[in-house]
Amino acid sequence: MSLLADVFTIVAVLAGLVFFIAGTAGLLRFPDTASRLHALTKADHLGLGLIVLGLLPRAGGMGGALRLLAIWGLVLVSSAAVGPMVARLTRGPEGRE
Amino acid sequence: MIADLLLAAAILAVAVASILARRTFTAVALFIAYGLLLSLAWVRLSAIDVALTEAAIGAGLSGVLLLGAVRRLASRAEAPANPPPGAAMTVLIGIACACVAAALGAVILLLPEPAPSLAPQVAANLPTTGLGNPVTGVLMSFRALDTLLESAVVLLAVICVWSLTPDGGWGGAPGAAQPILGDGPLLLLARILPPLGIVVAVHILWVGKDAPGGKFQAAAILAAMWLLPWMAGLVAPPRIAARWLRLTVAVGPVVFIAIGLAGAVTEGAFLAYPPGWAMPLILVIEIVLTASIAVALALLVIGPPVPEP
Amino acid sequence: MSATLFGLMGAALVGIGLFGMLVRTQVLLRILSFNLLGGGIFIVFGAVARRGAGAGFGGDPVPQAIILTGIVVAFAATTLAVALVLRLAANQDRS
Amino acid sequence: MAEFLLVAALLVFATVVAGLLRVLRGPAVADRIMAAQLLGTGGIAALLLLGAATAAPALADVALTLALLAAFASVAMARTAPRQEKGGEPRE
Amino acid sequence: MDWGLLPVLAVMLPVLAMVLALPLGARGAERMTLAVLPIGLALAVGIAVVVQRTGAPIWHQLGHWAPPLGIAFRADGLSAAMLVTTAMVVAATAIFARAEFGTPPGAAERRQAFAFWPLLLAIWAGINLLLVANDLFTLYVGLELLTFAAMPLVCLDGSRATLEAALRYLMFALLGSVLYLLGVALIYGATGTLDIVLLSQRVTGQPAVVLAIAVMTAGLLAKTALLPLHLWLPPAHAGAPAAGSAILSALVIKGSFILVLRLWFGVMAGQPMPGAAQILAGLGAAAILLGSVAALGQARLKLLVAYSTVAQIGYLFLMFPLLAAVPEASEVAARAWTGGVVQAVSHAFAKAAMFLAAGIMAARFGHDRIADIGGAGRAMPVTLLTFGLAGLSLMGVPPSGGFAAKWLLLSAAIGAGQWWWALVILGGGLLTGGYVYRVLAAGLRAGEKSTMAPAPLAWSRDGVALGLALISVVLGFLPLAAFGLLQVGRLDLAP
Repeated sequence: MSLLADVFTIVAVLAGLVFFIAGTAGLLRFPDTASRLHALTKADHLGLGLIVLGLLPRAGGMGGALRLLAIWGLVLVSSAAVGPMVARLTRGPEGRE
Repeated sequence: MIADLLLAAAILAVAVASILARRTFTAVALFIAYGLLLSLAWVRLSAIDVALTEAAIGAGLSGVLLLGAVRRLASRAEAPANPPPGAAMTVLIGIACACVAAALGAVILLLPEPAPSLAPQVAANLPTTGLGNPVTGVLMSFRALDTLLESAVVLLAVICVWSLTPDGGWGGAPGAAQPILGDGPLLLLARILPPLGIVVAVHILWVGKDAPGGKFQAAAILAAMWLLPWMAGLVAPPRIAARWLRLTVAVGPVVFIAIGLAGAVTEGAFLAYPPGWAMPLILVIEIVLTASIAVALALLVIGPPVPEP
Repeated sequence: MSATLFGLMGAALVGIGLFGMLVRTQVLLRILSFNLLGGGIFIVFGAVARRGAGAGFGGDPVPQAIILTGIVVAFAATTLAVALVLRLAANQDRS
Repeated sequence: MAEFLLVAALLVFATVVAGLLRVLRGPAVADRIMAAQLLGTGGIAALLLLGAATAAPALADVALTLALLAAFASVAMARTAPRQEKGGEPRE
Repeated sequence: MDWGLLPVLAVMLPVLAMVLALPLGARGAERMTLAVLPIGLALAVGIAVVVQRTGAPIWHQLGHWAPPLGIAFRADGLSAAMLVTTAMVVAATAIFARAEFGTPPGAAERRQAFAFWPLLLAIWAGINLLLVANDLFTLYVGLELLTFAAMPLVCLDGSRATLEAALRYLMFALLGSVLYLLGVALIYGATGTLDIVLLSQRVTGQPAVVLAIAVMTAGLLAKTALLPLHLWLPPAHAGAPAAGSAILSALVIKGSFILVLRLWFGVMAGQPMPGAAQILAGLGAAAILLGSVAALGQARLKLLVAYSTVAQIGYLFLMFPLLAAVPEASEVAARAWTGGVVQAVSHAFAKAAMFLAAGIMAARFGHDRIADIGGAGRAMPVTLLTFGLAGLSLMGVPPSGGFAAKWLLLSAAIGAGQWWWALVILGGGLLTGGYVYRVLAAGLRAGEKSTMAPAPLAWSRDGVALGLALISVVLGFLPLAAFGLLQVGRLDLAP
């Protein structure tokens, strides 16, 4: 059981890592701001989500797990709110690109 | 170790970029990143309580305060400031600052080994306070006077900020009118985040007696949760003449002083808690102080009233 | 070890903040430099606290508590400075 | 297991620092905001991993606070970002 | 009988009053301040009496926690003398300020009135804290209390010039504060305590402590406005309302000065630094001469008084090399110490009186151009007399407090074999005479009455200012034995 949990953690955290690396790479390499925004949100949503998922079995009870999920939720909500605001900055006559 | 090196390098890079930035917005954006990284550094220094404070105040409230200033100053031409120092002077100042940093670094390397520490004394005396978190023990018992005076300083800062009210604004609601963006994302966040934040703040306050956390961190979070709907134009702050607002800011220090004086009467020393009463009294002080400091911090960020043009 | 590393970083931050305070002319950037400088000093103090780890604590709690108090006071000072700058700007607008 | 989590924390943090280059370089204001956001998220992830590795649940509280305040700060940033006229922001 | 609570109450009384001033509002705060003043004065006098009688400092451990874990209050002779001075000057300015910042019954709260009373109380609290706290970080909080309260006093009228002065002052003061804090961190790192008495035993010249004292002194000098860090002072002190200027010049800068004394002769009691002390006194001498010359050249009365402060601060630093040069227990050291402290006290009274007198004149003339104050001698003789008496004390003309101070410093300088400081003291006295005479001569000239406002704001204002000036003179009549109080608890005397 514990082995299974460990394997689960390792797989999920590794997957999360991949998304983080991909997101950062996108942020650095993509040519324009709009596509960088897309890359970033992937890292935000999935990278952290997978890591949270992987850590859930090790959270030590309901409280810890809830806290982890709350963190993920917070990041999702804030990124959902900030994303459009940032996107608006990149559009129209006032932004670059 | 690698992580620490990376972290230190990143912090220094952000700091340098921040003071060299040409635009104030960039500088402040970098400053917020600085605050985030600094709170990671505090974790690495095993100062979790400080990390919480840095995250809440250093990155959060300070950043928002400076951003607000950038926004309000952006509409006008920068005041004709003193001319910047010439190139030679800049180099000279740079060398002087480098010398200061170098001397400081040398002295840090020369600090005595083993390091003098009060940790054993704190550990020995912590049980009498009934607290599990040593930092809270220091803040609320061993060095309670500093905490008390600091709450008075925060209140004084509110008075000072209000004293800068321009003519015609006295008594009105504090802060400049916020631009109504009228768009979904911000409003959504301003509605969802505060209830969550309040739960988190109560949690941080409550765990503070045994684990990292406590009133300052909780108060900073609460202040942020008030500022967010204010920025979104959802709530208007109360007028500064409002009696309840002023009472809320004052009640924390007043209760603290009253309990301190009670200790002077019953125990013969200011801020001494009667045996067995330390923990409940500390809890009472923490709760009222959280309310007072939260309101005060928010008022400090909001600023003085601005009369309508 | 990390205490020393961060202590040295704090020393460097003090130099950087000092430089910014003396060289930048925009007041807002000076205030920001003041905060960088303050952060450096707190980190130096934090390194001192870390060196004093013992009795089951990861750091000496006394300086940690002092840093906490100091951060709040420094924040209050920052708000004062910002309020003053904004007030000055408002005055210049009117005249 | 703890070692694995520590290494993972380090890696996440390393990517975040790489992302930091974007904050430093800009050029557009939006890039800086996004990078700052990534810094927040990455910092949170690193903290969670570190907390799990060292069995320090208090780190999750730091992460929680960071998540709340980072959201707050990035909203303020997005709102304050200068909307300059044509020509955009000078590269720095 | 345990007198330990006296210093605690002396600090907490103004703190509590300041906190309550916020919900009470301007009118309530004004009445409460006036009610609290006699209590605070009584506490200060009580502390002085106890210290004098017992010949030992008053101790109190807060919360029964002994240093280094806890914080102790320690009121020695220096604290007692300055506590009484502070309480008297604060009381005088409070009475003086009623005409300007009072809120009549039924009137709406005004911004200036709302701010003034808590700021006054905060300065009182901050100074008292700086005088009795024995912990370097608690002293830092006291410093910040002073800085925060002093800044809005400078720009209470809200004009652009005063706002700029306030900003400049704030930048200096904040830099000073963080430098001080840096020193606190280093000292804790080297010694594991922040208690001054413990430090005086533990400090053995560790490099961290030496660097700490250097940066702390630099920071505190910026706050004390010792030349060349004085640039912020004249515009700030000249732009504040008269009551504010009086408090700022008489008391606030003394707060950081006392802290320098605590560092040099408390923390570093066992480690005299004669070389550095010569530099400090050299800066002081430069301040005396350059500040006085600058005062001579001022066209505006309040700026003249402000530059006079720059000069008088210089005298305070002449005691450093004298104390470093002779054995601590010697007669010369006692004279130097007493001279320095009496200078701080007598300057506080004289300068408060001067600023109040200048304020009265400025209020009646509607300006403070020295060239145009002709007729003041006839229209307000008491005010001019106040200015003159305070001037006598600043010059060091016998018999006055200023004379006692300068005489003690002079004889100590000669006793320590450093006669050059004696020349500076004499030269400074002559220059001071010059600028005081300028004002008196201008005021005694005939002038047009029509330019003056018909009546003063309140007669009590003249009375208060004159009272302060008289005290600064009467200090010179005190028998030398009375100054024995100042020797009580000198840490550099401890075995």
